Amino acid sequence: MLSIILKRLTQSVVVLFLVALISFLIFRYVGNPVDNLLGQEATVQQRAALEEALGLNQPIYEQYFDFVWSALHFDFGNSYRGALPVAELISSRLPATLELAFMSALFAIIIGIITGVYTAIRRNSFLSKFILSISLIGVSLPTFLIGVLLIWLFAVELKWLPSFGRGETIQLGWWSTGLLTLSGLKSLILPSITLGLYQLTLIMRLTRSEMLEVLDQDYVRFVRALGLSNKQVHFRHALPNTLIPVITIAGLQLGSIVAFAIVTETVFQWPGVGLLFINSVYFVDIPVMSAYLLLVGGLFVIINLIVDLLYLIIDPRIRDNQLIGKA
Amino acid sequence: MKQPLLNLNNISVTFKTRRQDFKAVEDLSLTLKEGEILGLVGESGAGKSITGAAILGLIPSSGNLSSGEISFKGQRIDKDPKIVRGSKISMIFQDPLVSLNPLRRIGDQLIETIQTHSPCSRTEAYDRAIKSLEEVGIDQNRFNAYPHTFSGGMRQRVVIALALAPQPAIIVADEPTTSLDVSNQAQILSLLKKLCKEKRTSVILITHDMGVISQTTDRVAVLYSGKLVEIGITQAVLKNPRHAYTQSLVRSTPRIERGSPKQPIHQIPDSKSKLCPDSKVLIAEDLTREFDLSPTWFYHKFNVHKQRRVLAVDSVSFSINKGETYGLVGDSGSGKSTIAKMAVGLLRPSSGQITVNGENLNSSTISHRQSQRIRRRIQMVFQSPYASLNPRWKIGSILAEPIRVFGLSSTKEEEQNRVFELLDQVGLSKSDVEKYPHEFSGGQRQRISIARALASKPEIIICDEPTSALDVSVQAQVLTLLKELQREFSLTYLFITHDLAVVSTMANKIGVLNQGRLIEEQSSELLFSKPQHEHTKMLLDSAPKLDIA
Amino acid sequence: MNRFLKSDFFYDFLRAPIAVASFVVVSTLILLALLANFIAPTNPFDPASLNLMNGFTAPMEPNAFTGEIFLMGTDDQGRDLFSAILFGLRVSLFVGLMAVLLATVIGVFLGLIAGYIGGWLDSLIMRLADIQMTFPSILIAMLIYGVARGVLPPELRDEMAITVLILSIGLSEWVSIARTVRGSTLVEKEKEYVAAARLIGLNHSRIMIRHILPNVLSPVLVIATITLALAIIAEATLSFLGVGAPPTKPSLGTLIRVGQDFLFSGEWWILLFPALTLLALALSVNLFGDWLRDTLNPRLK
Amino acid sequence: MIKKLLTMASAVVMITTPTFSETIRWARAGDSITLDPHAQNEGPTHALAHQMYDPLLQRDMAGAIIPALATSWKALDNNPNVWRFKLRQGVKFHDGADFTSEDVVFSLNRAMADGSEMKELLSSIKDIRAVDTHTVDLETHGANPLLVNNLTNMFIMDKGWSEANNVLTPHDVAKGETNFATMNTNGTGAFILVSRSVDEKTVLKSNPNYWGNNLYPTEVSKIIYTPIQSAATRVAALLSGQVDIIQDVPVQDLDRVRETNGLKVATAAQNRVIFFGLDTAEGPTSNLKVRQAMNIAINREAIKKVVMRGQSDPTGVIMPPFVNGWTEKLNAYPKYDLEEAKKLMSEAGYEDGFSITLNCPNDRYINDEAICQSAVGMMGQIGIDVTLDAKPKAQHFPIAKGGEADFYMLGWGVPTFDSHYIFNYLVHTQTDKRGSWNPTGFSNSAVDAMIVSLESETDLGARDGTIAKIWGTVQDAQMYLPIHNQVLNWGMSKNIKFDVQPEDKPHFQFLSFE
Repeated sequence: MLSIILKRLTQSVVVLFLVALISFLIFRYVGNPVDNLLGQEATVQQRAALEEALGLNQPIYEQYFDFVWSALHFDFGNSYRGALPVAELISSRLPATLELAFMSALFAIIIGIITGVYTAIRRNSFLSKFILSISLIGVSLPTFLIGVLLIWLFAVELKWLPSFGRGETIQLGWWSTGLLTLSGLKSLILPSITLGLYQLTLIMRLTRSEMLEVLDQDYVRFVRALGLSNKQVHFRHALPNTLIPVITIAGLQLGSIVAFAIVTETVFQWPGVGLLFINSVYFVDIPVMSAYLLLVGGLFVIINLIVDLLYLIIDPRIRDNQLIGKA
Repeated sequence: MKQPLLNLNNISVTFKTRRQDFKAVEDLSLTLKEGEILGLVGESGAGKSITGAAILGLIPSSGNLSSGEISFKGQRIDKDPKIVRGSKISMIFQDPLVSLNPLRRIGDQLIETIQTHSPCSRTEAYDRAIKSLEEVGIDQNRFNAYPHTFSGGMRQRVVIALALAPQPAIIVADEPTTSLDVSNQAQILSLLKKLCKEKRTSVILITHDMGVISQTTDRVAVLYSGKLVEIGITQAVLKNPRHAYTQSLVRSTPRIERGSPKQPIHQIPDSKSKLCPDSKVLIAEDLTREFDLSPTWFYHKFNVHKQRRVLAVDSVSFSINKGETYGLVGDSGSGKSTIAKMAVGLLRPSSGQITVNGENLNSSTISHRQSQRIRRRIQMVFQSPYASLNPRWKIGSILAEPIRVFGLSSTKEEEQNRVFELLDQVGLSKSDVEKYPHEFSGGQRQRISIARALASKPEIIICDEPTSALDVSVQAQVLTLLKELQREFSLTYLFITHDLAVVSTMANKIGVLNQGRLIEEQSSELLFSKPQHEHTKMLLDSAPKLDIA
Repeated sequence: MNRFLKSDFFYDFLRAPIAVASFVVVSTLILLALLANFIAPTNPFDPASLNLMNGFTAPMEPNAFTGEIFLMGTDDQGRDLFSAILFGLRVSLFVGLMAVLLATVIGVFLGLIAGYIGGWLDSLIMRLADIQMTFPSILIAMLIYGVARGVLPPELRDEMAITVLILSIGLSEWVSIARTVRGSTLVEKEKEYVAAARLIGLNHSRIMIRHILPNVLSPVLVIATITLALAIIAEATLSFLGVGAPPTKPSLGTLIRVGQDFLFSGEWWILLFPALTLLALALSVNLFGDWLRDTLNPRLK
Repeated sequence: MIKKLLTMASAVVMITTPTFSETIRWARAGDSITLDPHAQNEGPTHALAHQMYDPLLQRDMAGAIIPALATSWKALDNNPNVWRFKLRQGVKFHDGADFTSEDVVFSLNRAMADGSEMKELLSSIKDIRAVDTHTVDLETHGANPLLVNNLTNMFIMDKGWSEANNVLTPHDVAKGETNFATMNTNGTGAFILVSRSVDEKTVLKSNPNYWGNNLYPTEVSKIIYTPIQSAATRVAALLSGQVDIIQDVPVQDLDRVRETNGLKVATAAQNRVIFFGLDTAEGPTSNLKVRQAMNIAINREAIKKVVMRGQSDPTGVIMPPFVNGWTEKLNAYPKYDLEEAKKLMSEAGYEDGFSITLNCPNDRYINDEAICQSAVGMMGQIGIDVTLDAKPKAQHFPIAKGGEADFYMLGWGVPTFDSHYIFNYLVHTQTDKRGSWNPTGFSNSAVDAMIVSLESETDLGARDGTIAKIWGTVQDAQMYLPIHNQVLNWGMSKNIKFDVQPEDKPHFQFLSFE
């Protein structure tokens, strides 16, 4: 038990270091910071001075460790625009993205599992076939188009829901939440759907196939033979076993949701880190770019870790080191 | 007379397959009396399991009960089998390892089952659960344990406890012991028998093993390709089977003859005459193999927690003379297969060595040419007729590969002819070279893998459970084939099996393995007449015997 | 071939209307893309051939100034939408297929190695996969694009855009394939036919390629199909973010990006036709992949 | 960040003030780059600054110059080189500090410091003197009759505040510098900064002590300014009534907005000209014939009709009609003539054309990318193979300015309404004081001299003569290919009474409700 956690932790650290390396390289080599800070016409002395100042003349590995070290202190330097320290900038934008990601994940997981289970149990009913086909449309159109169409329908034509932004937000310390105001919640609906649709389809199909597989297992047939009601069979025996793999994927998805939020946030002018990243790309705001990468990497690793720990809680076999090294 | 407990009246089960429907069970009629144990015997595909499933209405979704009716105490149940499931009729499946929900404590599963059928307080259910666990001989302090913490035999006990918990009138046991070791098998069968006699519970015992039938059942029904060919009192049927199929079934079942060293069936008389005692072709000297079960390389590197090591093979020594068949018997996990792997160089011994004509395949100094020379001499026939042939390869290329690798043919047609020759030797036709494995039956596939083993003209062939996955009739044919080949090419066999009966018909000399140790080595006559070691005796006793008194 | 026609696979295919339909749609679209030069009335990639006055011509209506008529109308640059869609389809398909090819090659290779050799190499590759998962295609694309933009001269940018798309999508989709291949390799390598191959002394690479590889490919086929749809969508998304195909050589995605600007203003066709084409393509690929999965995975049949 | 978490734990819940009916929700494509009023000379940046800072004098919504912090100004009779400004009494900065002449002296000097983008506007100034607490003298090198025109975006900061927060000089955006003033303000303007988060939302509240409170409507009590990059989303926001006014309605959506009830579109010719710049120093474009060919190969009508939906005013000179020096004749653009263009190309020895990259912004001007795309087509027709490289403005401007580009798009507004402003930036040889936006390599010492002379020419007649002369050379040199003057389209809700300001800079104190 402990050993697994240890193992996962060490792995996570390794991953994080590599992610840090990548974002460091970007920081260092995508558009040389010196050229960014000084104009082309800068003199050699100026360049040298600046390199000195930025510590760019040190051996590369030292620079890397400096980078990691300051990253550990949430110090990513200053954004080239907006004056703020990057950490501050990101932490001010993070709530928006996290709330969006959370809501769309919730939407995707709940609906996904329900429909998935339904289509598995009633696998031959017309409705499930219908759901299955429809759900594919969700993954057959680019997110931004879905977003724009939703805006067009619900904001412009029907005027039911806001077309952009977070609406009224409430400050809880540094965390600004849109979950506590009506307009905030209303503004969440369209982006969450846009962002969650893809994951929804994914989770639904996964749940379905896993459920079908589990329903095929001997132990399910056995409890049937023992005369347990369908309800018991499906929900007390089949479902838990189904959910294990679903949780992993869903968890991993959550990580990528944050990254995929980039598109949704651009479409809905959602003031989150995704929008921040896009603009930092447009403005070649490298500190923000690399910090964002670290953030996404970090989030992903953490989520990964949580999923693994969830495993331990749910599955007794893993608790007793039965199946280690799952793919 | 009073009406039977269960009555199957002309039932047929039809499955939809791609091209056409096929009847897995056809116009089958059976009756089950109260408290009796009825055996359903037949080979794979005979429809015995389907019949069992049909009784509880658990036929896989692609099939259905196309005609006939099933009634329990005169009441139709085939329309709505739910009313009897568990409460009146319960079922036991073949593989205990997958019959229990891995995420639920066995106690919960018991209580759930009990409460489903007899509404009672949890404490009440708890007491009954404890009781039923005790009945099957499981300590009540395991009540909250998860299934994966039990051994196969113990799990099957739990399964039985679960099946009996609602006190059903009938239990359908589908191959309940096939996946267990002989020792466990005997215990489970007697336990099942005992409990059912106590509780006056009738049993439908589905099995392919005539031994099990003869030892456990009161009556036996013989199925052949979905039809009932014979039914009657077990002893009577076994003594003078009327139907031709039953006769072949009884005949081809290998038996262990204790006492008088009589020639087992199909024994080729002169197969032992060629023995020349001093020419030892395969020699194992304190062969030892240790396995490290600690999960991943990560642990080796950082020793996060104690490494789990097991001795699979513990200083085993034996030798095989040219032309002889040496049988290795033992339960699963006794190390038989590990020895086989080391013999052909698929595994390296942790210590000790195994040599072929004095050459050690596992020695680190050996060159590729040398090792190839040894490999050519020693080949292997595997257990699974399905996994041992690459499904994507045509038979032709499967057989040609060793010929090419060992450079045994200079030209294409030479190779081609050799392949035909091999096919002919194992009784297959030339035309089969163009076919793929899935187009053959289990027996034929085993023939193919024998042909593959022969391709390099080896001197030694290691047979690892070559027939354990086959039906008895087929098994007999394959065994006979092996014998004929042995005589024809004066082959040496290392014959590995868990089935004492089979080994008794094959081997001249037998070694008994238990937990990696070679506990007894005897000529087959002696071993079966006067076994020395306790474990050997136990094995002999618990092996299901087809005794026709 | 004959064997294929007799196979259960083909038998099932003929009896799955959705599969047949989607297959037909996909192959038609591919054909159209390939024959674009011959079918398309104009070459939308040649800016010199465009007449700006033809801009915003509605489908099958004569243009107010030039009187020309276009099957699907024109976009804001006077580009014949029908031709633009055909050529855009070609770009999208090319990007998609290449990306999938790249992903498959990487995925199969790494998966096979990881599964067969195992040990630390396995762990390494799997961690690599984790890291990969950290950066979805969008991010990778923007990064590669950022780098490339820095190093490459602008003349190469158009070609670069496509290469970047292929690289970024391919590099981000290999994981799922690698995981699957690894999984099935772990199963296959324990099978006895592998042992049989080993005890006639075959070396590992040969066993991996000749024996195991053919047996782990069918799930790859499924994933590759799904990935194709994914890649095509990803391409569209990236174009939306401005790191996709350039507006002078538009892909379906670029056309949609442009079209959505005219969603409110009544020039519906500029968005509708490219969007429908993309939908048809991706949806059919998905449906087909879906059917493949169910067919090649007998457990679910 | 750790600290934040801690504070969060012990946080008091505070709710952002609810919106009143007088709240104006204002959206446009781009955000202001910085709040430092001197660091950038760019439309959106000044537009926001105007709400919080005041210049000495400003343009009203019609474009006429009116007093702001200065109540009167005139050149001294005895010395035409000195302009005297009488400052408004009793004005207070947002932080309560009094507005005095030394603030003016400080601010103007600050605007001339390194890193300032406003310095060209003040290049003629020699000295700034405080006469008394509410009088300031500006001395120029030679008389500058039009000096005041350069001051309409020259914002006045509080000296004390600037010293206290160490923002004595503007931060150089190009170098990625920032300072306290980039996120904080202390002006005398009609609105006070409440909160700002870049690219997200900037909230302003009305200034109770605003000096203009009884001069102007000042009905707006609160401004919520949101940049919305995606055009579709921006229009959707207006159509769905989530914002009250958007500055840049995509031309294709004008009708839709007009037809939506509760909404209206206000239109006005903008004081901004859109054009292409060419490298005259090297490459094919250094050949005059090539530049002329390119000029007549541009089909300006087509661009107006199709790309701009009629919402533009094609021109033949890089000067909006508002500007002193503008004439019908200059404005007349050459006939679109492919044959002639091809002929010129072959005369120049490029009958098989050549390849060139067109650098173009994609988020700055109205349909900028679309215009460039059509240009690619038009150039293609005379054999020039153009690679379009469209980028966000932040990436485009350094290139356009830095002289790396051979062929680039630029738009130019003329806040001074005088040709000199154009010459000083776009025509004068590129030096550190002048010609900062002239990367074309065009350099003519005679012209440079004339440009400088404009600053001190008091005889307006003679001055206009010089202007005409310079325009002559510019038109002949053909280093710029004019396209059109932009037309501004503001979409807003019907109940707003607000004129479109020709500089595209709304001054919300002028806004009133119906």
